[in-house]
Amino acid sequence: MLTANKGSTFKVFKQLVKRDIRVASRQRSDLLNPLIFLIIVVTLFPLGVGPGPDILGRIAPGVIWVSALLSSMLGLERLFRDDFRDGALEQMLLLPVAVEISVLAKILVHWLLTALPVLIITPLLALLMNLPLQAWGTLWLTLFLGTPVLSAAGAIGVALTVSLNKGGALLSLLLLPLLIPLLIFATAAVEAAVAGVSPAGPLALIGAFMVLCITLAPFAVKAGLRVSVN
Amino acid sequence: MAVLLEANELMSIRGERMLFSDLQLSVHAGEIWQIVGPNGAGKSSLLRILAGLLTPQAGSVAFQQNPIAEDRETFYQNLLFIGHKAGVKAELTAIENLEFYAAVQGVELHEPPYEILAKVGLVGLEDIPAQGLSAGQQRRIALARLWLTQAPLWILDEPFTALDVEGIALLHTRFAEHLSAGGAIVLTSHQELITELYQVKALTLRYQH
Amino acid sequence: MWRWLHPYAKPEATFALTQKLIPWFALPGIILVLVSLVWGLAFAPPDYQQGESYRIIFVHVPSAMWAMGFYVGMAIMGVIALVWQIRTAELAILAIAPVGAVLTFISLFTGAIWGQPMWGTWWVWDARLTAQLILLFLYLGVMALYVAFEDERAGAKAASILAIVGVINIPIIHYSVYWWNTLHQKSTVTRAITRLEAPSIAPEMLWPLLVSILAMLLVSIVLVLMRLNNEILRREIHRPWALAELGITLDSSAKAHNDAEKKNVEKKGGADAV
Amino acid sequence: MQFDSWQAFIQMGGYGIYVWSSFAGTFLCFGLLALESIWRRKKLAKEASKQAARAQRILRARAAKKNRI
Repeated sequence: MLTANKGSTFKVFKQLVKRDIRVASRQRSDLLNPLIFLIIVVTLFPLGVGPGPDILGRIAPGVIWVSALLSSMLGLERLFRDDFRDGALEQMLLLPVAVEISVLAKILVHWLLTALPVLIITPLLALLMNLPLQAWGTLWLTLFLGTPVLSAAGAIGVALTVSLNKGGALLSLLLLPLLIPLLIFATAAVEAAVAGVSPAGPLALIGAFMVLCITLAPFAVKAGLRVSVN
Repeated sequence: MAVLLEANELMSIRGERMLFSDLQLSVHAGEIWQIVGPNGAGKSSLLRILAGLLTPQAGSVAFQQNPIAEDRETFYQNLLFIGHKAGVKAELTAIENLEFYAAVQGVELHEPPYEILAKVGLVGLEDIPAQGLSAGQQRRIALARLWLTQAPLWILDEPFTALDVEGIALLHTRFAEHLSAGGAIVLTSHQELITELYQVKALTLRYQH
Repeated sequence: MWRWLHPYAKPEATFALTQKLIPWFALPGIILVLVSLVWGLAFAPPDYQQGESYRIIFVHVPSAMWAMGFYVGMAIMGVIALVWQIRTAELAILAIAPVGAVLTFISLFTGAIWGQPMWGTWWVWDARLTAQLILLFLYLGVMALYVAFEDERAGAKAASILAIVGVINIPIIHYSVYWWNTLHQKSTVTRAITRLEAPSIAPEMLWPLLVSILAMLLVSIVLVLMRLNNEILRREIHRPWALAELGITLDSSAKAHNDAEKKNVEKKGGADAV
Repeated sequence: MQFDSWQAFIQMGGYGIYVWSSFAGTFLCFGLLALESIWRRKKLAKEASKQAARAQRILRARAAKKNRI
């Protein structure tokens, strides 16, 4: 007798995460490129503006965050592109759970794969840019709170452009203006820490922005994916 | 027999071209429907509308009398859709691919599905990444899901492409099994389905200029 | 409640309506433009601090205001296009976006010109100007996404989603940019422009400003309606009514041909089950 | 009237170039938008007439064919 397939929401979430991590672990080079890009861009700044520690320390928060934004644009496409090409995206929309849940799983995996390495090398970036030691913790916190925004908001952009042949440049055009608040709050927090003021205010704002993005983005992503798989 | 899937007054427009309008289809349990028509007539679009991947310009699709747009989760618990693109991850092995689909559909696998993979002719290729396999072999991985699923409704886009004679015969047997168990199938195929195992119903779409 | 709107889901009905509406917006629009020009340029008193240069306000403020307003309008059209799948709303996005982008551009352009005598430089990272610049990027994004799709309706839907996401984000962007501006403010000179728009603005300046705001709205609406009509005609160019609007009179034989073709399509449209 | 002479009106207390250029720029932008709309409409009309001519040709060809038979 045929009966409906029953999959619990949590199980599907877990399976998606497991599969995506497994897939990513077999194409490692792709994964490392944005990270290397980030380090190279941050290295370029001292070469461009001069190695004076005072200048570097002053522009460090902005440079690190702008570089992080740009490098995240490089890796974003992989969020849905391969799945779109091989049909796994379609199958994801046909899973017996709310699409938003699957989207959250994709966002989580993307965060784990792209943001965690950045969080690990943050001290290196701070060191390269001569960021005063008292601001290191705040820089790390802004990245910790801000990178989920990149993954979640990025997912919206990728969902909208994944079916296009040349979606890459368009993706940055769509996303970067939307991410300006994140850049502003994050650099403000680090600058406050450098100045010895409490960065709690801007950090709370980043947190709020993150919560907003994570709760609302899956709905927009779902709508975008439905347009794209047409 | 009970009506599983019912399409009402479907209309689809792609770009500026009307593919079909006022299309009616009711799929009963135990029935297999073949969508016939030339390239560009809208066969794939129709399947995607039936699966809820595409929104029709007019009309609605209901599964067991419930419009699918209202309760997608129940519908997808009962549906197996294999489209043009098979949904097989190239970095994963055949077994890993199948295990994933089994798990998300709530089918318990107690051991690696060697037997099923043997059935679709993938003996010895079970644990190498799918990117090392040919297109036809990758397609077979996707089709192996037919032996894993408990879903009563199957929607299959060109399941016979890239299959050899043996594979086709095997698929026919599986279809017959599914139909006699009270399942239903909607599929597209360029070839006529020649088999004595079951009666095929056809829905013809014409190319519209 | 929505029933009266429903006929306008049909492009033909919308076309007829907008065609009728255009003169009703255009005529008062032109009159108000003339009034605001004469009043604002010649009769309004000079500002006691900025002298005559403040008169740029009569184009700067209206354009900045409606740049934002039209973005919201575009997002509303996006909601209508997504929820009710109304084609005219999809076309409206395509009609509003360029007008809104031009309004944004005007506000940036006049802001820069105003900046030169006031701040001694063409560009200052004033909060208002920065927010407008970001708004321009948002407009460009929506337009770029719309035309990137081969299937125009998919493009319209994608652009709708982006416009809605943008409209949710705009308040946050605005807040963050203003906050950023106060953090980094080194001099009070950038406040000069803002001061004029404070509620304390003299009525002799406020009234012509209000007139110019209304004038720009009317003129912009006329431009949007003209574009909308063009888009409708472009989409419907195969229909007899659109041909008639474009000044093509089908002679009877051609008309018969057209009718025959139409019937053919309808007949063929049905798929028959065997 | 705030100005004593045309000269003063044009000069705008020394700010003439700024005031007039921003007004001129604004009008230019709106003018271009309007012109573009009108031009688009004309192009559409041209396209429509081409299409009508095409339909007529098809019709004539079809009629000729019928007569031959």
